[in-house]
Amino acid sequence: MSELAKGVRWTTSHLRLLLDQATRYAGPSRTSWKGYRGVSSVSGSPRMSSNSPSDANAPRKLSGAAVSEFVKNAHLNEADPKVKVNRAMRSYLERAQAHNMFMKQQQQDFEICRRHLANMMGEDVETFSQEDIDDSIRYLLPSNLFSRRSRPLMKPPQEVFPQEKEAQFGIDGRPFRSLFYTGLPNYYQVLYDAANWTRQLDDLEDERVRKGKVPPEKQIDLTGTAWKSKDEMSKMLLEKISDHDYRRFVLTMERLLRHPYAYRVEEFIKKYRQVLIAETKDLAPPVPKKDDSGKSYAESHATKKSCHAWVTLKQGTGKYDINGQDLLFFPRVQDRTQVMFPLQFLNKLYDFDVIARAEFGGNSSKAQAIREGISRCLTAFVTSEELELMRQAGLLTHDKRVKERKKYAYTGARSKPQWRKR
Amino acid sequence: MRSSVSWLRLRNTLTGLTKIHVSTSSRRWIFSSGCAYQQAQPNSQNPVFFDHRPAQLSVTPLVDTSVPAHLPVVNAKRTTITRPREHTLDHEGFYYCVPPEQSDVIYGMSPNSGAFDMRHRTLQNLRFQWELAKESAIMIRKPALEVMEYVKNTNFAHPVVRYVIYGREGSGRTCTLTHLLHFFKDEGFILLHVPKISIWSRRYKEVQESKFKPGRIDLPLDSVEWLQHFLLQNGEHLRQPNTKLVTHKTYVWSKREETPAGSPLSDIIDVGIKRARYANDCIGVLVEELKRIVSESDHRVAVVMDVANALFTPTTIPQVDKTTVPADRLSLFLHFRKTLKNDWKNGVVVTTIDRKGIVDLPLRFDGGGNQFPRYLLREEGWAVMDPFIPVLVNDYSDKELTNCIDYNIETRWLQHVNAGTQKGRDELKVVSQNNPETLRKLMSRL
Amino acid sequence: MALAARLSLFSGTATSTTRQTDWIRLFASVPSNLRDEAITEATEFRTLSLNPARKERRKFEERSNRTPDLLPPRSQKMHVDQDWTNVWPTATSFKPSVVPLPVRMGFAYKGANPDKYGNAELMKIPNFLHLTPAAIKKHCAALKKFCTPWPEEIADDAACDRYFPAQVITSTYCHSGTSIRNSKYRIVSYKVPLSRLNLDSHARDKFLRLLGDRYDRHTDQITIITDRCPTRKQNYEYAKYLLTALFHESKKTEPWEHEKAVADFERFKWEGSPSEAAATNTVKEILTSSTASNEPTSEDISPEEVKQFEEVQEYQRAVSDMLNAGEHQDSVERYKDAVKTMLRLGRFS
Amino acid sequence: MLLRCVPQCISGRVHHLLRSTYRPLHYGTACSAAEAFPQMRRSVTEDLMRQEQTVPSAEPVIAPVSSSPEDMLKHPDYFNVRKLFTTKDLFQAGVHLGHMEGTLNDRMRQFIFGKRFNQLVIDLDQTAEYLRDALNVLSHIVYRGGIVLFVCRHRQNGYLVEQMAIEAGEYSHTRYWRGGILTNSTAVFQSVTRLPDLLVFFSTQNSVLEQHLAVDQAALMNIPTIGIVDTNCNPNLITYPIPGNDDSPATVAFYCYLFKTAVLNAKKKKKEDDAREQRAQ
Repeated sequence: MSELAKGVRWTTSHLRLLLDQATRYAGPSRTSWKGYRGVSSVSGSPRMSSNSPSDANAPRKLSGAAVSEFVKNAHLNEADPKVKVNRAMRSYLERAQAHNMFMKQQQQDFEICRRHLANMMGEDVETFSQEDIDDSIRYLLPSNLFSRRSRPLMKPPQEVFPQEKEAQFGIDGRPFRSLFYTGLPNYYQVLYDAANWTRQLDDLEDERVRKGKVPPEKQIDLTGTAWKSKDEMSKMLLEKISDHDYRRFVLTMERLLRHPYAYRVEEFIKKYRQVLIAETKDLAPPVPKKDDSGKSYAESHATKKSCHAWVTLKQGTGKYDINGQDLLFFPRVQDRTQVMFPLQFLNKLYDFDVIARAEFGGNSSKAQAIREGISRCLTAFVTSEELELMRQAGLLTHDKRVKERKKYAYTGARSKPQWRKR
Repeated sequence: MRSSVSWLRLRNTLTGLTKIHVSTSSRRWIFSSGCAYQQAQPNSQNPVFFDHRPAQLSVTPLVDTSVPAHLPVVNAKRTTITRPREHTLDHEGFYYCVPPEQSDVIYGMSPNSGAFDMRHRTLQNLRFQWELAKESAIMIRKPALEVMEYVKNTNFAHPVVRYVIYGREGSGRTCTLTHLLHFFKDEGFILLHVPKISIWSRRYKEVQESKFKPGRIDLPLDSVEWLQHFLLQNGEHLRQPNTKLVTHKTYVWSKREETPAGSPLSDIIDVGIKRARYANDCIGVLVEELKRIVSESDHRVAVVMDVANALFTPTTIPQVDKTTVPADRLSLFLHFRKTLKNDWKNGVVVTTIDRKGIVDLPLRFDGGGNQFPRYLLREEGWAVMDPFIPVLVNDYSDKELTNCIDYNIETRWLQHVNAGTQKGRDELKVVSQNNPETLRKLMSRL
Repeated sequence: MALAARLSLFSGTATSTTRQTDWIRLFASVPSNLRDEAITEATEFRTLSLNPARKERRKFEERSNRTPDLLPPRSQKMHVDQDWTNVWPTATSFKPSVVPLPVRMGFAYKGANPDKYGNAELMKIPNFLHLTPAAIKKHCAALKKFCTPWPEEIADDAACDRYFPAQVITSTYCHSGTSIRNSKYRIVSYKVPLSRLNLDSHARDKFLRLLGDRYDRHTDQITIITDRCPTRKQNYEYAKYLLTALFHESKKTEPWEHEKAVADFERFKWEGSPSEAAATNTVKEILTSSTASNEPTSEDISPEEVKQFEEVQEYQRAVSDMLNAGEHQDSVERYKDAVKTMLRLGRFS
Repeated sequence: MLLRCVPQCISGRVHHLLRSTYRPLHYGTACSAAEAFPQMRRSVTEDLMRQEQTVPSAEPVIAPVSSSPEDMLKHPDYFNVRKLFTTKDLFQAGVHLGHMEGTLNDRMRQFIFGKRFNQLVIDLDQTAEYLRDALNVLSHIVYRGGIVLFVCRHRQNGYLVEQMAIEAGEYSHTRYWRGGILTNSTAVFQSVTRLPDLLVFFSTQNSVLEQHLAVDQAALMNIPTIGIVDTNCNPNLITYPIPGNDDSPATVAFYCYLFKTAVLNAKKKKKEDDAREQRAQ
């Protein structure tokens, strides 16, 4: 039981001591909460609005600016006997202190243990870095668990123990956010902002209509973007958002987007959009090699389901050698088409010879694995425009689907045994 | 989600020639009725495509008044030379038409001709193609020319030369035989033609114990069919008034039935056709007598046999002890094996070999596997046939492929929008890998 | 009321002493000296609480749930410059109190990952705490005196193969389970090149027939894999026994070996083959029919003479080649040419 | 029963003092609105005079310069809330418009002035009294640093209320009310949290048929409430009910203006008083 809980009377100096501890051990705060500003003007043009929730959306951690502000206040009010610390704040400060004490202890222990490990591995303590620690643990306690984060690890306490939430209220216990009691202040702030902008744009439109002006043909360029997904929003707002909440968010934002003057709030809208198409991955095209006759060729390996295909694409005249046969190795037309497609797509049907070995799996798997292998090899010979075309056609996308396992009591993965009511 | 869409999209190729779901509308035009195309009179609006064809040929080209606008007007390369003897390597890849009067006799494609059922079962694809195009067009290809060249240079005083036509699945062995059949008929050979041996080992009609030699198995109905086929092909030789094709001894079929020595072979055939019970023995007599007669006379016999290696492989005919009849107990097989030996003269033996339809060979859908003669003929076949001349049938060359596609476009068998374009041709070439049968299957649904 | 009670719990040390004595008084099993002392401090009435009030029950529960005082983990007393190989000399399962490392294993959706105390996962996996670099160095130093110098004759792999043609392959993987013994441990593969056995043609043929698919014709290696005995040593000896038995068995010639039929031949034999007869007869027939057309060659030409013809010789070579080496396009073409020549057919251009 | 125990919070103290100081309001003793209502031609001064009559113990309108907390509470109108509006303003804002007669909650019958075309009309004289009372309580609580939470579940007016709360520097909740915000706050907010000292309902209904959950829960937690109660609402659990129209945006905007002004005035007053006190020291 900490000293605080034993009913010791609180003094200002005592508080300051606590706060010193709290601020010293908490990591650097990434943002500063400026607190609630009281009255703010909403009138005026939309661009002048000061209701910006930008600060609200940043992540918040234990201690940080709120506490430092409090320290400042405490300093101001040091002589004031009337200074009252709310129970909520007091409880928060206790937690912060306990946490920081704990972290300090853990930090000291970790340092000793690092020295122990360096000694065990016969390394120099001073240069024994975190990478060395990880290597040593991997050697001393090898584990092949599939989940990497389940394997043994030895990390500094800052990475092991989760950081605690920063206080959401001031010294007097008054929350900083007007929407605090809704439980999702950040999320509802976004909705409020969107509604605010919509109203202000409506006013603007009315004003323009009165003056007989037509809205300009300007539109926000939203090509290639979409609303942030539910998870993205959750991560951004640091709040757990339900499906229903997310639908409401999208509805609200769409309504704002449909406004003829929506281009004036482009900055606000763009904040909640994400780029749809990921940038072209760093495809590592196989390096073309030269064979004895001076023809260049590329090799690759591709898989589909349980099938493995090893493909060599050589400059030639359009011959196929698949497991020692030509393309008629595949009795079905679809499979032959699959294999042919990448070359046909780039109009290079007669530019290359294909030598492929495909093992395991069925015909269709083999064909698709070879198709993927040919596409990969082709990347070594094509221009960047062609590469982009291939990517968009899905030729460079690996089909990672696999057979679903059979379940007990079922006749297949999902199909149920025949049953008739008696 | 994006990627799954692309997988779906890949089902269709660029030209859309090869795809899984084929709309029935493309077929409807062909199979709309038994007699699909009304013959149109050529006029200025509908010029005759093949106006280079000599007028004396009664084969009329297909000209349809309702030609879709998107179809290109293409003329396949043809030759008007209808005598196979005059075909040379210059005509390789060209089409020529068998004159109908010969075609009916040799191939008997009309349902009224005898043994239609057997030919229907063996030469189905060819029949469809000829019926729909209203002409018996055959592509002139190298293996047939090669065999013809050898036959032309053969000294018929020597023992018969055996030819084994081999090649991979669907490369056109049977089509080579059809060309050669015309050649032999044109040269005046008596045709001993077996359309496909393997139907007797798998798809026989009726089975009975042999009366002639106990333990042997007869196929009476199949034998009757074959005799009818033989009669159809060689009627002119057999029905000649002063024919030399006569028996040299008396054959007693039963107490009351016998064929005296010196009677024409057509009598034997008649006995077989009328009395199915004796049909098998009639074939045996026919083979023996023909071999004997032609060695001494100026008649020549061409033995043309498809899937000859089936003569040396087991059948699927069940026996009482739940085994199947081996090849050397099927009397039909034994009779026809005799024709393959080179103990006679004044003849020629042309056979093909095949993996398909062989009872104890695993069915391979990929068209692979060993296709070479020694492997398929096996020990027994090798002993009978050796030495023979293997003749390889290759897949289409690019020239032949182009002409084949042209012919199919010309006859409106191939109707796809992109079929005539270079991209479409390329796709057909790659997907079929120049294999004639695969190409035919591809085009049949486009 | 409840609040007051709660406050009194934390209101100072004086109350806690009385609390303890109150509690002790509840039970008769308390040592008598303590009980006496308690009685002296007590008020006049003592109540026998058969069904103690909730408050007192809770006190009891708190006491009973308290963890016993244990010695702190041994690792806390260790010096950071100690000799670890003495602390952990041999392979043993993970002990959290001895390992001075704050390792964690497993993961939690909330909070920190589970630590080493009472963590069964850490005990399941094998550890190499006894094989630290320092320990390995010690082992090597101890083993050094038993080592002999590498023989100079065996300079490279070729020399090694020459002097030691046999190759014994075993696997010594550790098994990640309750036992570190891997089931593959006892399996022995014995490899030796066939050419080093110095067999004659009969023995070689018989040896190969006995071996079946254990011979690789590309590398000329015999591979015998034995896994039927429970230990590696037994399997190794069994492999050696098998090789010896095969060797001696193949050198014998049994009476039934003379009953070999044509189908049992390894290679095609021209003499007496149907091909020979057919070729001879055909050529003879051709010659006979040619003589009919007034050519001087005789009918009584012998089969031996026919076989000496260049065409027939070429035919023989082509057939033997085709049947021995297997059919392929070239050999079939060669056969075709030979037959054409023999049958006097023209060349097709 | 709940009110019997003495609450420790600011609002509780204010609430109790006020309750004990003021005599209960005599419903119906206000001026006869029956005369005033149809015409509504009186001036502001007239209105003010009438109010002074109704509250005879009313002190001068100007607030005292300095007073102890006790004096402050005893003062009838320390924050001049009476001047904030007139009955006419109420009428013009449409506060008198009730619902159809069929939806009448029987407990609201006492506030009904009459009915027109089956629509109930609320007695604005009573409303004015209750509203002033409520504004006075609000001001006292705000003056002492209390937390005021404005609650409104009406979709159309939610934005107005939120905006007002932001401008007034107070708190609002116009969204779905998840259980436990008041009754289980430590778990909901994951730390010890200071609860609001006063709840102001712009509408006590959650939907047409259901009462807002926070009404019950505030009563459970002993948090005083001010609530606009329409003719279809139940005023029983509201500490300071204000009979009036709770639907129209114009009316809600009017309420917003009143509450906001009261809050800001109280805060301003506090600042002034503090400054004066410091100077005195």
